[in-house]
Amino acid sequence: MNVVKKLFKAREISSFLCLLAMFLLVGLVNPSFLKPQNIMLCFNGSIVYILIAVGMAFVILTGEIDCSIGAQLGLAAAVCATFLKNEAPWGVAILLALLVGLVCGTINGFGVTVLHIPSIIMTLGTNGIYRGLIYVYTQGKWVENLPAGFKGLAQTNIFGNLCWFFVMDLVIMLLVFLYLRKTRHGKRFAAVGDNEMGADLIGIPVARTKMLAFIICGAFSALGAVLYVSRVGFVTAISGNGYEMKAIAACVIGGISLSGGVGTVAGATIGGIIMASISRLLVFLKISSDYDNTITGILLIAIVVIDSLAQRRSVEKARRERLAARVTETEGGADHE
Amino acid sequence: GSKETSGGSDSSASAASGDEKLIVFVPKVTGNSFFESANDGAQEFAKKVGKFTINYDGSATAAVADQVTIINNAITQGADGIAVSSVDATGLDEVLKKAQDAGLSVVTWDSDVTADARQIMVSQGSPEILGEFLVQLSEDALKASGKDPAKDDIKYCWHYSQATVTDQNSWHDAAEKVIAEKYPNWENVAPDNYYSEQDAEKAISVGESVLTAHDDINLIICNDSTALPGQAQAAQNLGKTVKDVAITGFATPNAMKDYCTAGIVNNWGLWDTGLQGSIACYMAYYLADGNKVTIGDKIDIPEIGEVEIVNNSEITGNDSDNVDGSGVVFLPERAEFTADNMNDYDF
Amino acid sequence: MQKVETEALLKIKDIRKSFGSNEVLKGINLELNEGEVVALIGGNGAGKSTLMKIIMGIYQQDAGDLFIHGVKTDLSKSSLALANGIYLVPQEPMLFPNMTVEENIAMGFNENKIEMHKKIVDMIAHLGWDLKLDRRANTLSIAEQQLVEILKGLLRESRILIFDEPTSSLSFNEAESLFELIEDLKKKNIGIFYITHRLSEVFEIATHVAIMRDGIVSLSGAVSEFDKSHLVKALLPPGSELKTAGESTAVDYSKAKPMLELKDFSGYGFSGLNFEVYPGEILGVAGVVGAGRTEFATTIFGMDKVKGGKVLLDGEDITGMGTRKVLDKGINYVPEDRFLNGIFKIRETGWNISSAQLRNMSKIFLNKKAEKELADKYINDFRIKVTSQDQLMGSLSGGNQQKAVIARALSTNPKVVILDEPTRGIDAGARGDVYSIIGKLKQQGVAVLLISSDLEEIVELSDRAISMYQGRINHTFPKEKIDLDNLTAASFGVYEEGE
Amino acid sequence: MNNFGKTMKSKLLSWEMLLVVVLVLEIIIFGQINPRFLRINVLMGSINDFISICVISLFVTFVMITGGIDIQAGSIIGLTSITVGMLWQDKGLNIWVAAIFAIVVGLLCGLLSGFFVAYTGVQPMVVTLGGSFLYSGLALAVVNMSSSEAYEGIGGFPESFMKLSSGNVAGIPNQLIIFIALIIISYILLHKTKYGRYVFLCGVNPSASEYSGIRVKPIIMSTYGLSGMSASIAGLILTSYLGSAKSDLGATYTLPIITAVVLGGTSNTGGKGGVIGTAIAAVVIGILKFGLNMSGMPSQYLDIPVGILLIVVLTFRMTSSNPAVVAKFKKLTGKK
Ligand SMILES: Nc1ncnc2c1ncn2[C@@H]1O[C@H](COP(=O)(O)OP(=O)(O)OP(=O)(O)O)[C@@H](O)[C@H]1O
Ligand SMILES: Nc1ncnc2c1ncn2[C@@H]1O[C@H](COP(=O)(O)OP(=O)(O)OP(=O)(O)O)[C@@H](O)[C@H]1O
Ligand SMILES: [Mg+2]
Ligand SMILES: [Mg+2]
Repeated sequence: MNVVKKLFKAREISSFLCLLAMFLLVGLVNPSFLKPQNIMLCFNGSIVYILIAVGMAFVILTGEIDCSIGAQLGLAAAVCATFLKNEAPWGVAILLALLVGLVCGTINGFGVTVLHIPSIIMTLGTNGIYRGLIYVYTQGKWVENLPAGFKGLAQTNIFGNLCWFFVMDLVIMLLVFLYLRKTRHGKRFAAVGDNEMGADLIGIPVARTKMLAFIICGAFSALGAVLYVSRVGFVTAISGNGYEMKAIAACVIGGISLSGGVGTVAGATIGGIIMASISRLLVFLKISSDYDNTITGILLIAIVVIDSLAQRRSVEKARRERLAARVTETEGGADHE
Repeated sequence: GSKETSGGSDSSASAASGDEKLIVFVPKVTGNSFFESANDGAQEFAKKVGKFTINYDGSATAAVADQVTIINNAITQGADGIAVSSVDATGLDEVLKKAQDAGLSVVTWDSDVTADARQIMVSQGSPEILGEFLVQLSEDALKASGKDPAKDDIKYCWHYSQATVTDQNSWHDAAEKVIAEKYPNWENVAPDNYYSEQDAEKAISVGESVLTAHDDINLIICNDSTALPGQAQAAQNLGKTVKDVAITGFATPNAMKDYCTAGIVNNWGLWDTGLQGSIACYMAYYLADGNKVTIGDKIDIPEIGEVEIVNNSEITGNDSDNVDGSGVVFLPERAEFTADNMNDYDF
Repeated sequence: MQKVETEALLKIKDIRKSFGSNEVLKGINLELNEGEVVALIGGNGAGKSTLMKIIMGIYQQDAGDLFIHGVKTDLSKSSLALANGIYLVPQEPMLFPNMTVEENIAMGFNENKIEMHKKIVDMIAHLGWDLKLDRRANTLSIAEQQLVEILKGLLRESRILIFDEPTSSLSFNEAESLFELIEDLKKKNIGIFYITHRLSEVFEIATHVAIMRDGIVSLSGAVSEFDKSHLVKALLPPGSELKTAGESTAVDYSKAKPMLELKDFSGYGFSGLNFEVYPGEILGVAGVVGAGRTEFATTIFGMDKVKGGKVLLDGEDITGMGTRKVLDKGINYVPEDRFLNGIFKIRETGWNISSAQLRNMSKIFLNKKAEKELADKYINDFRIKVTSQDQLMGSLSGGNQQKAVIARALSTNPKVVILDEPTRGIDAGARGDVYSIIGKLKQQGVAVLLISSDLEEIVELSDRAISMYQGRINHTFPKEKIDLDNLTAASFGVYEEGE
Repeated sequence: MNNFGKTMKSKLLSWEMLLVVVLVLEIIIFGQINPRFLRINVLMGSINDFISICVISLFVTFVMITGGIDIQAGSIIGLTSITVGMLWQDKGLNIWVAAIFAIVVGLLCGLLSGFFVAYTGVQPMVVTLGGSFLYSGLALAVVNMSSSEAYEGIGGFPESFMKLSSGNVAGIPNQLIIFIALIIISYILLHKTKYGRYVFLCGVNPSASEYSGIRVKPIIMSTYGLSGMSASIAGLILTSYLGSAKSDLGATYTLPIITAVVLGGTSNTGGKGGVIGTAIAAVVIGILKFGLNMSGMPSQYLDIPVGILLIVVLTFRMTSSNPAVVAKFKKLTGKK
């Protein structure tokens, strides 16, 4: 009973219900949306978003933000694709992409933790820099005609039409989830975001934890980039443009608070699936893609506002109940008169 | 003079000495294979001809305001000519007029502005021509999938970048007219069109959804160079081939070769963008060099051949657009790519 | 390994620290031995917390060294301090707001969950505190947060424990059980620093005492060597006298009309309140933490919903008005939580003082001249120690911040002032100043409602007192009945008439 | 502690001076590289290209002083632009009436987001992110309501409207006059009025502001309204400048706006800052981009130097104002 109650209180559950409701609603209008094959396509379509949302979750949990992951993803994808095209072994290309992500993440982390630049500013700045570097690196050209085998990775399915990358994402997410919730080391991220001074007081290395969060975020964007390359098959100078905002939106929809310390990567994953599915929903609803942004905006604001109000109400209710409980029923209390 | 394209002072100095002209070559958006290959072609051509240098500079996000800034900079930087593919049908008019007043030659290519704001448009064809070309591509693709465009009931839809992009929408409109006249048996299942905003991943998502939501669709026309490979990838993901659905549109040969080989796409089209870029830059140089052109002139372009200046009304359909000192140059031809000829191209 | 008996557990040698141009510690030397409780006292801003934060590795000293058992030890990070068995229970709670009480305590321990849970439950039972482990920290009151912080410290098996004003918001019982535990710890040979402003506590639990003033330790030694007056003298700057409220003039109730009147006033956390306050009267409100005093005050002030009853100000019904309206009508409130509700930390002292009165001083444009005059007036009147009114509020010492908050409340020339714990956490000198401010208010005919958990304060200042117990008024005391015993008994709900 | 307040203040003053120095340096250096850069009409003309950012960042400063952030201003530009075009062309309104309508639309958009921020306690970043999606989507919806096709843009505005960006008074370009007027207005509003003081106080400590009898929520909400309104003014200027109303104008302005505000000395945690710094910083960034471009750097690379400038300047700022970092550096150098 208690467990069930707790489950329902968990933010990711309400995000999940939101996802479910969205799918069902669209299914009501257009039943072909609910075909298992299509649901799997929705999942396949979210493999990149899930990874970047999980990476972003690390940073947001520590109370910071990373507005540069779109460009990080683009840069890592460009590097990965270039090497693949030049027939480098896949492993090398993937490792180089990861290296790019790690370096980008380290630079962000350095700026935030050592130079004390507010993360939103630091990463807005590096977003411009990394994006510029993609142009420098690719000369603005498309990287295309990648080895068919590598592209084939994203088309390797298990369970019917489900891409194995999606399963890989889920496994990664689960591991990260356990790491963040169950291990002493992993709990640090939320602790730092919850109360930096308090974390410092009990010996949690705040700066190092934040640094690590940015590096992990970079690594996840790079991993996302590898999947992107495999899934899309070509990389342009604007690859990943705007993904940072989508990842932030995914995290928020998934119940991760931007002020840090609250939320789980399971939520981020659900948010990622929602964000990746919106453009698909519209096709099935026969609504013009013009309304893509409108719907995203309304959804984002609605979910967050409703959640925030509900949260506030329950806190306020609890407070009032507790206060009311203090007051004795009879006049005078235990005082003998 | 210097051959550097990056040293502003060098270029202006060379402009003053008059031995080498500086042409600022503006794409609609940077990082798009269409425009990049136009630049490649133009740069190579400029090296061969050797009378002008090309400074390639564009907006990364296809923003009008960026293009205005770039043109303003071209003026103040002391460039001699501008060749621009406009993001907006009218948004560049003012600044291009200003450029002409400042003595720069103004050429548009690929995507036009108001006729009196520029001197020459180097066009791949009027919207009508390209609309018809798209219909022709569609016919061929349908035939390859075993349909008879003239008799069978055909369900089709459009998938391109955005509702706000000028040229793609004008081609769409023109093609719709042709279809309405010629093929009453075709049915557009999504008159609002599908857009993927030049986001490659979104192109796949939208592509997959289109194929699933309309599982009896026969034809998808993708007149955008990001949407076409995305749509093809989507078909591949769903295991659909040429036989199941006809997918065609505009994209560079390189972007589509794989899908053609895999039997997902039969044919698609484009024009020689490198050639278009070269002609645009040459025309800008030619005008900047003090030459005047009038309708009916034939100009001999080294390495390329002769082109003719025709009336603006050829592309706008409005006789009122025929103004002095302004005209259109058509590209010789558009190419349709298939498995047979795609390896002859590398862009 | 042989232990060197002669070496102190912790030796602080010539520690110096400045913040910008503000030299806070000018060479501190101090020793702590096993089984000692060293009470650290000193005025607000003397640098007590700063010194402790240096030991804990939260701040780094500019110069000087720390020795543990005679070995020079690097404590420049809190992880190093923890590794050396040092733990600080901070002055202002630093909990993780989104974690439960249990998670908060367990965070930073290495034991497994089940063991930890047992330990926590045992400790709470031992102390007899009332604390639910599954509540989220952001729903705790300050007092409860402080309990959690203390628990965190007690559960740690440290060699050196530092308590920074642990009892400032604890109830009498809670404090007593803490003292018992400290006795236990003493026996276990743990060294303890104990910071407090309550001199009686020094004699109750400390073995040694050290007084900090002007950045140095001005006096130290075993507690037995001193008495209270000694310490008070050492605390004050040379040549100054401790001020008291002075002789208060009795209120003439026969002619007076009540200024503030509560009729069956109920809200969240309190119920059925009936009392009145007269102009020129100080009404003390006694009670233990959680009695609902803050709640009724903030509800009058328009911060929470009224459930029933009436509030009359000068005969006018102001029940349920919003804060702005209430302010306009002539009530002002000095909040209990200075940091959360009182100060604008990163702005000028002048801005702080004028913030409530701006509305009346200026229509659209700021009247900087009037603002400056207002701030200057209060800085002079209240002897707020600032370099200029442009000094940032956050860089003032606690007592001076408190005076500025009171100044803000008085700037609106209210008819009624509600002071909620006005002297919590401020030093003896500043306390005297606050008392004389309250005395002045009384003379000006302002009705003062004095909420305090420091019952001595109520005894010293009030003309009349009420006591609250579990959300209700359980007693009203005329001047002559106000004494410590009566108030204490009533606060705990065990007062008997005639006792 | 004696001089703490004063040094802080003089530091802020010198911060603005430093920005001016950077600006002068930029002009000198770019003037060396390309002498045409120094022509007055060239410099003045360049303002057109970044005027929107200047105008908006002035009022986003208000938002950031309350501790918020506004990343939706860019999409309000497009919405305003297409609204004015649609009202003028399809509804046949006088262009200036349409402009006022458009400003009201911008104000309402800002207020809507501001409402959510102030009254529901959702983080400003999330609300305005949602707003940026929503308003850019609405802009497309407006296009769909209009008879013209989205891609065509709406052009052919009356001469008087076009003068907004191309005319001049006594040789001073109109848009510069608008900018200066807005600087003066925002300066007075923020630093000389009671409202401005409230904006600061709400940013420092909203709860303490409540206890001071300040209505925090309307104040916070209003700052978003102001920034929405400034975005629509920028949208009008941009529409006039381009001679064409489009729904996607301004989509890329988020980074430069926030950059200008922060570079100008406003802290992103609220309570501190000023519009003069913002104004200078916006010009510094605009001139930097313009100058680099004139020196031959292609536009797509421009974000690299701007990003680097941002980081370098902030590093300098953070290290000089953070005693802990200074101490760390001293320690490092001292040990050597
Ligand atoms: N982080 C800081 N930055 C600047 N000044 C500081 C900082 N921390 C403390 N100070 C200043 O150092 C001085 C000593 O502060 P500290 O908190 O140590 O005093 P305290 O003795 O603990 O006073 P209290 O009894 O009020 O707690 C004060 O003047 C305070 O303003
Ligand atoms: N759940 C809560 N959320 C926010 N603030 C709270 C909550 N519970 C208590 N507080 C606030 O914490 C402060 C201290 O509360 P406490 O439990 O000491 O009760 P109190 O009514 O202040 O008791 P007293 O009789 O001592 O005034 C008060 O300002 C109270 O309003
Ligand atoms: Mg202290
Ligand atoms: Mg209280």
